[in-house]
Amino acid sequence: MTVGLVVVSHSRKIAEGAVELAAQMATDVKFYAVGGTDDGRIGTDLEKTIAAFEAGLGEASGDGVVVLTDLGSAVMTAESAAEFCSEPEKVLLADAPLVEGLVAAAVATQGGASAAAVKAAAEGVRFGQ
Amino acid sequence: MTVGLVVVSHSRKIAEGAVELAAQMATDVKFYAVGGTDDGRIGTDLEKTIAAFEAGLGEASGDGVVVLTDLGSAVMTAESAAEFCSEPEKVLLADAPLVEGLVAAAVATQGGASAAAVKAAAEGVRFGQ
Amino acid sequence: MGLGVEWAVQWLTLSARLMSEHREELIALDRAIGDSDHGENMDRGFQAVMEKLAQTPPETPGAALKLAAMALMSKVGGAAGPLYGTAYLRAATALGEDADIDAAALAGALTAARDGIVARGKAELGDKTMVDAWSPAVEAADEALVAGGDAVAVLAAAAEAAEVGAVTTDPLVARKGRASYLGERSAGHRDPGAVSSALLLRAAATAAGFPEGAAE
Amino acid sequence: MGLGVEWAVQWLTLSARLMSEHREELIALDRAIGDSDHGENMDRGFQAVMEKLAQTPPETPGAALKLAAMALMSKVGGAAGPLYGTAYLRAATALGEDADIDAAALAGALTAARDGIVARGKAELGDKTMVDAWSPAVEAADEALVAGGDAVAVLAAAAEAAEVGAVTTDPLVARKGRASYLGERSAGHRDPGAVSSALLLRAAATAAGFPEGAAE
Ligand SMILES: Nc1ncnc2c1ncn2[C@@H]1O[C@H](COP(=O)(O)OP(=O)(O)O)[C@@H](O)[C@H]1O
Ligand SMILES: Nc1ncnc2c1ncn2[C@@H]1O[C@H](COP(=O)(O)OP(=O)(O)O)[C@@H](O)[C@H]1O
Ligand SMILES: [Mg+2]
Ligand SMILES: [Mg+2]
Ligand SMILES: [Mg+2]
Ligand SMILES: [Mg+2]
Repeated sequence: MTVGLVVVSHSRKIAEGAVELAAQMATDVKFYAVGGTDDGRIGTDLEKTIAAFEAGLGEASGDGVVVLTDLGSAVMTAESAAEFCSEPEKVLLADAPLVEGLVAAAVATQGGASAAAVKAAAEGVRFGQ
Repeated sequence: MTVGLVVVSHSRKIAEGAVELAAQMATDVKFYAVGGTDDGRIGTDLEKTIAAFEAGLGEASGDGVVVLTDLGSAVMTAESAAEFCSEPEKVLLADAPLVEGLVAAAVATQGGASAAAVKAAAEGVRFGQ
Repeated sequence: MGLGVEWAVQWLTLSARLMSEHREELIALDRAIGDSDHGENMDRGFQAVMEKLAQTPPETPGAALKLAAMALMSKVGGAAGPLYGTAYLRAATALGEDADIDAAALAGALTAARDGIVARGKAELGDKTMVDAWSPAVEAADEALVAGGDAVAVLAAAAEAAEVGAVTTDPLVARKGRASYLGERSAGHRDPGAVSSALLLRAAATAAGFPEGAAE
Repeated sequence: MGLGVEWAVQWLTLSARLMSEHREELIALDRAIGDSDHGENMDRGFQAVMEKLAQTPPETPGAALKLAAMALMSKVGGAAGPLYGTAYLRAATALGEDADIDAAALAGALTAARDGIVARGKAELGDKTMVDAWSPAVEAADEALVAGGDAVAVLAAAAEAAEVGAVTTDPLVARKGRASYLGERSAGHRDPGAVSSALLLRAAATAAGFPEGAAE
């Protein structure tokens, strides 16, 4: 797979659960679940986020990582982490619902989509139809 | 609070994590996290879902429960469970992203909104703006 | 004379056997366009049906199907749980308390089952779901009934049509269920739920005395 | 003569003290329109700043602020982490390697900090966020500078304006951050981040020698 998928949540359980759900439909995809602060509170963790981005950039064979977040502060953490990354332009934040967007992104990644297409798949999730 | 909030997920971690995140912003709200099958696999559980609905209907002082789901099969499980409930018309399924919708629903519930308004709050979550 | 509770119990028993035998095949189908669990879901679901049958033997075909519905809804864990659960429940309601099911009642029960699946899942014909097995099965059952067929003929026609229907899902693009996430990539694979549906209807015909493999 | 690294270290030290002293107040503010953690977030963040300061004492004001930025980003855990982190990092970049910061450099650093918060959080004035403390602070600092004020005067003006700015958030409806989930219900509460921002700017003025409580 050329795209790595990173979940940045306030909750470790949400991050891990979303990954276990999405991985069922995308067995070859590399997932990185980041959630909770380093002292076990609910919140985000910049250092673990940077590490996940770097791992994703390293293992994914070139196209980049797509990032799913929960609330706004996770978005800000992910954006900050991207700026500290070796290849910030390869870190794409999806503006999409975390769980449902991750499943769509996972299926797209499994299908060999580019990072931009994976991001678009996550952002294409719709409700109320 | 007059509205109970039930999460029906394929993953116990997602359900519990979403509740821990939303509960931070809604300390008086009653949450019910249902996720995973009764033998620990990823999937939904009708009996636990019915039990959560009944608990929510019982403890919430009359207005009903609002339900957040992840994928389509969780929606079908929730709809089936509602049909087996004592007051199916008081079980409102939100067509909304699970995590982000639950937070919005929790804040609305904490603010004293009716079940219909809580459902609308969950469904009002928007991306791509 | 029509079909009684022995038929219903035998149907469920053969269903459980087929789900166990085809477990890996259904898993493989679901791996291609889903989450690899349909075989396990169905096998576990029908194991639960068998346990319940042993605990509280039903007295009518309707009671047998209701028992199966509850077990499947509770234990399958995937979309197939509420779908088959609703199907069997609606069929049970259609059969009522009758101890003896004739061809017309049977065709009505099949229609009720299919309608239940559609009500629950909102899929249409051609969406690459189990509806693509059930809808032709119901049509074939109705035709057999009109042609004067007995209960066995009705079930045989339904099973035959469901098998053909399952095959017709191959080129379709999924528009419901998990496979719809794959979009165009879902084409070229058979829908697992359509296959399990065909197996269940085949079990119904076999249980009624239609010779196994007679359709092939 | 301007402000040196001692001032920067003293600023951070006083900040840590104020965050600890106002921990419960900030938690209470965040409880009303957020998730009750702003006091804990800031207290933990500045504890980490103090640890890092002890481990690797900085040699310039810019280095001190950069160290604080990294600690806050890593340890706060909430929105305030990336926001203050970006603010302090941009301020550090604006100050560069200079050992001695005059009034103009200070006003420039405050502007850079505010711009960093806006770049990170995309809030505008009136959205009921920390921007409502920082923007008037930057304006007041610039005015003090134009009026010929020294570094202490610039910081005092900023602190004073931030405190007023925090109070102006009371009637506002939040349009950014968690409080925006509350819609109209967020009105009638003071924004916790605006309050912590005012405390941090007050600490900066006090560290520069402006008498504590002189504004009151
Ligand atoms: N909305 C629907 N309507 C009808 N059938 C559906 C629907 N969604 C899924 N299915 C059927 O369910 C099958 C998958 O069942 P299963 O694997 O047990 O559930 P899951 O997809 O939740 O893992 C599909 O192959 C399809 O036939
Ligand atoms: N987008 C934003 N732009 C500017 N400030 C923001 C933004 N979002 C949140 N804030 C500020 O952050 C404060 C909350 O910080 P904190 O409680 O630490 O984070 P969280 O909301 O993630 O728990 C708010 O009071 C507000 O001042
Ligand atoms: Mg499946
Ligand atoms: Mg499944
Ligand atoms: Mg907070
Ligand atoms: Mg927080």
